[in-house]
Amino acid sequence: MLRIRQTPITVFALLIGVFPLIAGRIAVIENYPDVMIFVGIYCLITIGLSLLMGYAGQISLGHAAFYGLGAYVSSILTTRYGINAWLGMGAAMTVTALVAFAVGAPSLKLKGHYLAMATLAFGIIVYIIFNEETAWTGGPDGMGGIPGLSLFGFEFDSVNRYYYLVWSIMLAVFCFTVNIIQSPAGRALRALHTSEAACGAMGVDVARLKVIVFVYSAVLASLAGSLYAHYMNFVNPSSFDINFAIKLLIMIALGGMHDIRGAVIGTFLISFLSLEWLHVFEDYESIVYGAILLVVTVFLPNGIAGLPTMAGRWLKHKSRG
Amino acid sequence: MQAPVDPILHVKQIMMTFGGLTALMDVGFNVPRGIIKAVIGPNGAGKTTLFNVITGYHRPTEGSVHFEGRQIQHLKTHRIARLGMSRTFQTVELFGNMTVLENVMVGRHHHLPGSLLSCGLKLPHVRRAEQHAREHAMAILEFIRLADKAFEPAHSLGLGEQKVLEIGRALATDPKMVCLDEPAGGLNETESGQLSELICAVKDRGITVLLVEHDMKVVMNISDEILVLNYGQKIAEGTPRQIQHHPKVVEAYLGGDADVA
Amino acid sequence: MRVDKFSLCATVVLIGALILAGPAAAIKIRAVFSVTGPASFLGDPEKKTAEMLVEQINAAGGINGEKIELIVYDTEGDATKTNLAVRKLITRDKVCAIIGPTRSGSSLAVVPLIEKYKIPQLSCAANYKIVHNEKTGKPYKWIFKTPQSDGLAVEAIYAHMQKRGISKIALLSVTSGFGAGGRQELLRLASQYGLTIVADEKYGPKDTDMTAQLTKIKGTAAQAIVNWSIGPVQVTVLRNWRDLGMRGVPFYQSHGFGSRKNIELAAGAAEGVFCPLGAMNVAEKLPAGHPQKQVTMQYLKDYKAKYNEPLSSFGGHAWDAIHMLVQAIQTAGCNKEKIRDNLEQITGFVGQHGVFNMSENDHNGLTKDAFQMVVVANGDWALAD
Amino acid sequence: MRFRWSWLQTGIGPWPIENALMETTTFTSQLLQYLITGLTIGSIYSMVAIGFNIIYNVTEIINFAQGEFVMLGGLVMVTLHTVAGLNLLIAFPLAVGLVTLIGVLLDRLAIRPIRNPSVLTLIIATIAASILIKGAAMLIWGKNPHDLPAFSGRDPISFFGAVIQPQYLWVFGFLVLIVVILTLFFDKTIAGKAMSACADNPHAASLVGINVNRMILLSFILSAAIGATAGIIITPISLMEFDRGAMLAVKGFAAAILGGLGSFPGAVAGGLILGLIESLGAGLISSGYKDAFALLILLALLFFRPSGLLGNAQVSRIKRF
Repeated sequence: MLRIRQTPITVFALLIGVFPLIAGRIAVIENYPDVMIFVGIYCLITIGLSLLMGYAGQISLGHAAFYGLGAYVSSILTTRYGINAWLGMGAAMTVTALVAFAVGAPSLKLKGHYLAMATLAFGIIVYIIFNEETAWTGGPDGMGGIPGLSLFGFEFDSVNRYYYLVWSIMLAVFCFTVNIIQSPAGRALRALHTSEAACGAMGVDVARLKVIVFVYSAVLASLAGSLYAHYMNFVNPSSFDINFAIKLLIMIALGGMHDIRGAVIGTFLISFLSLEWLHVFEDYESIVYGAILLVVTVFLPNGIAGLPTMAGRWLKHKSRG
Repeated sequence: MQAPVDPILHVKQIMMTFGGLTALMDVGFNVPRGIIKAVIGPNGAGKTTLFNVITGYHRPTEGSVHFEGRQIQHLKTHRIARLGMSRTFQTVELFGNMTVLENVMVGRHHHLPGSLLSCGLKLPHVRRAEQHAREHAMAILEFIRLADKAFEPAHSLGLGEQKVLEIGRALATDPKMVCLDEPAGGLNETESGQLSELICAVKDRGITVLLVEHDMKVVMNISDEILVLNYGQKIAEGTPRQIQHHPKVVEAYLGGDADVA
Repeated sequence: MRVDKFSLCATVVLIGALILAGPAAAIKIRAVFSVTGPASFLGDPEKKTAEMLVEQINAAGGINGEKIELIVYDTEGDATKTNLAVRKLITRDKVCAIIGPTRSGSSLAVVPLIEKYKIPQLSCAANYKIVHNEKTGKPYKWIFKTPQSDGLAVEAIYAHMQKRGISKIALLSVTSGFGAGGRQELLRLASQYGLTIVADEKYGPKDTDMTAQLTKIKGTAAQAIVNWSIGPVQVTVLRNWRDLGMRGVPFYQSHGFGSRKNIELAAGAAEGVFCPLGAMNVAEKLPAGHPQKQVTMQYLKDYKAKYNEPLSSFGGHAWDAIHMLVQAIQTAGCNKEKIRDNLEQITGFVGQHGVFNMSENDHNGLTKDAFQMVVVANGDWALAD
Repeated sequence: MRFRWSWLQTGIGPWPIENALMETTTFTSQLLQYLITGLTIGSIYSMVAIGFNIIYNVTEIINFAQGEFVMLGGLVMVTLHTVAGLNLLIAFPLAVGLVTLIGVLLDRLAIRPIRNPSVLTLIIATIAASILIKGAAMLIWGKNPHDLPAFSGRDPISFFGAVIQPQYLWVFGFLVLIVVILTLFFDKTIAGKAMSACADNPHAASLVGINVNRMILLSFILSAAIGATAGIIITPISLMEFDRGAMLAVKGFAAAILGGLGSFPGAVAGGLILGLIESLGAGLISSGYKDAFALLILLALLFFRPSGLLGNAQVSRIKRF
């Protein structure tokens, strides 16, 4: 039974709130709030993906593309047409939702690895378009000059300001998604994962539910993409390639597929490993990264979120002798 | 309870082929409102296929299915479920990692507001509906006598309880008719006795029951009508007494080496 | 109260040691190179070169007695990681100047950051947009770059073609930042040299075969082919060109071809291929009087001695960047504004890739003379006429 | 000394320029060339796809390290043949053998130790392994590409106006050889039949006394061997470097899905079709979008035939995901 309690979320939110104040005083982690901005942005994607993959049981390797769509649509609208950045983000989410619907409706009839390939193919095609449509996207060089975000004259122009922006959005989305999981829709989703047939017999419109969740997760990825673009003030296609799609998959699997909190933990871990911690290994980085992943998968097949359950079982086993 | 004249389910000349294989041929029958009707037959006779056609998992090659006077053979499963026909599965298809209560609450799904926005914002009407659904589900658990296990995960139940829970879950959709696919399969004597009682209790609630069953004791005890299939064809239909002495049925069961009644 | 003699001595020694050991706040320089990841074959020689040079400079007493503290951050060629690294070294490390990044994409990604935090930067990436603000038409204030812009290489190639009477050409480019940057310049400058582009083909950075693209070109009236790519594909494409019997159509590689390893890998297919290269690639072939003869030979010798591997032209970009920066710091110390001003005033700097003449309107400082037209002959470079 | 045009000296002389075009390239010869190139690249994709299928059939895993087998095959061969100077005939089997050993290690260290795995956990394990192998390969062979001499020289063969590299023939030859050997293996040997049984129904196979674990090991061995072979024969054409594996894995996966997961004729057909689409797409339409064409066609096919060209819908339904 999944019950996500309110207290840990509140504590987590408080920690997130005070973190920049603490980190700013410790030289070694002074730049962590900067890393955390990307963690927050990635969390937005993995929360949606976790709902789609861990709960609805539908794999997607195409979310890097939705992330990219969010980034490019709002970048193009703001730089070329001078549209307000927030409107650009809204437009990007709308465009992404439409694309996700068009792709999701036929794709989600596919099963397992076929669905993985279909979404992967979609992801690669979008990546190629980002590269080839130079007139719009700037091609492989990317496009710069993307304006930052501001609200009623308040500029989100420093690391800390953007940090609070991203994490407020992230926490709101997290709570929203937790509510969904604990609602009738979420229950149907979890049911869907176990038995589509039984779900249908219970009057759940399986196909529609899958598409809705696919679109929802795509829209979150799009939002993340826009936030990324307006923070970096620059986008290029390689931030949205297959490697990123696979990295998202790893984040979710490592944290624990069937638990949305796992997605957040996994995102933290993988982001910090790849963006910050593993650099000390220099050329050995990729070996260490692979080894860590392998060890976690072998010893924690249910991810880090499965750790308490495993520990509990182990303790029970111990006490029984 | 008075059975109205019009049948709740009318199956008309169903033909179902898979590739070159004919699973059902010209099967047609009626299920009058408020009775228990059993479908029996040797293994491979096409019983489960018939169920799958009726409940929308297969689209028949030919023929039609009418539920409450409405053609349903082209509808999707969930649409048929929402019209008031629910089912259980031969191999138990519970949501194992969810609690017993949650399993039943899934059955309430289409009575609940489901838009992501209202769910995500936890709007008051969602909460109220959820509370109501919970009460309703508990009432069903009382009815199927599983209320004390409401918060245990479904996979921890014994097979007998799982079969019962599947029926409970089907009831949660407020069906007019339930289709039970081998509810007594794999159960012991006591369990199948309890199950028979439960099925009769379901009928007493005014819900029509269509069941596929191998356990002849259960079938003969509780059914009002029986339909016999062999090799995808209807060979007999009638009351339990009529069927027991029907020459074709005796031949089908004794002639093949299938399980004998 | 008597002071313990021993503690007193110990304290004095300790303080003394601290003063001596803690070098008077070394000059902090950070480099961001893509040492691992898909562009590692570019970033790797850059890192090695930078480390070698800093070692040399420090061994010779540093800059005005101050040691240089160089740390190389790995960007993996990724825009996000570059952004993080640059922000870190600005806000946390509080550096005097930045060298790198390696790739155009990463370099363009941090333009807004550099301009915002006002740190002098010497990029080692080629794209001209790195030092060219399209809005103002002038260079970005704080950004300089050492590699020759693609446009210069294109002009060197086109000038050579013009001399040979070629008028119809086919383009090949890889679908990466490097290829796209070159392609853009090739398309832009063609008409100025009276050239018509009859084919414009592309391939992926990890493709295994470009026969299809070349076959298409074969069917056109192209009199020469220009290929713009880096990595293994630029070798594969040459082999396909040779195998298709297209030797009659002269082949021009970009300056990305500048490593002898590529000639070796082409297994004979590189014979007769033209390529615009910086002087460092042909150091031994330069006439004795060539201005760059001495610096290039010295670098070649040092690098071989230290790493025992063939020199790559990309390492030369790091060489130019470090030396120009050192020159700028000599009179500026760690004053960023002054370092920037000094960099802008560099003239006549003899580097690996040419003689740099920076100015307010040119933050690259090279002309197309920085390129020698080179041809592959008998498995080695030779100066083409 | 200044160099003058090498071909003037060697007498190949292209000048005047018109001479270069003397050899008329007709559209038919062009088309033929596209076909030949497409089939060659396609053969490599086929081999990778076959490797995917062998492991998939027994384990239901998509082995993302499949591309690394190819990369390792090429690079190990480089060491044995060009560095250690071993004869081709000795170096080839030795290289295949060594990579096979990696396949065994992959099974023993990454797949077998995972208890009650979900298929996705296993996939993540193979991704982790592929990152690890790639990192190790970078340390061993460096970041630069490596070359192998072509098996029978580099003198192209002229064929109705098109050109065939001798190495192309080796590629075709090995594809045929692999198909023949696999057919014999699955039809005639006990081990092969046992493996087919596992593929049809692993549960039933274990009931009749087939050691499923041994079959999984065997599948990794076979698949590594085929991957290594593909790597060895492609290296003389396209060189090999440490990070080439991922791209080949994606193409091979696409080929396997196109043909229908688990189907060997499907893998061969899928690979060849994919190669042809890429080559014809590049030649006739647009080379920048050639990968996108292939994937678009794959997507379109999946929407109409959700189990690929020759895939079996019934079988794919039994498979877990």
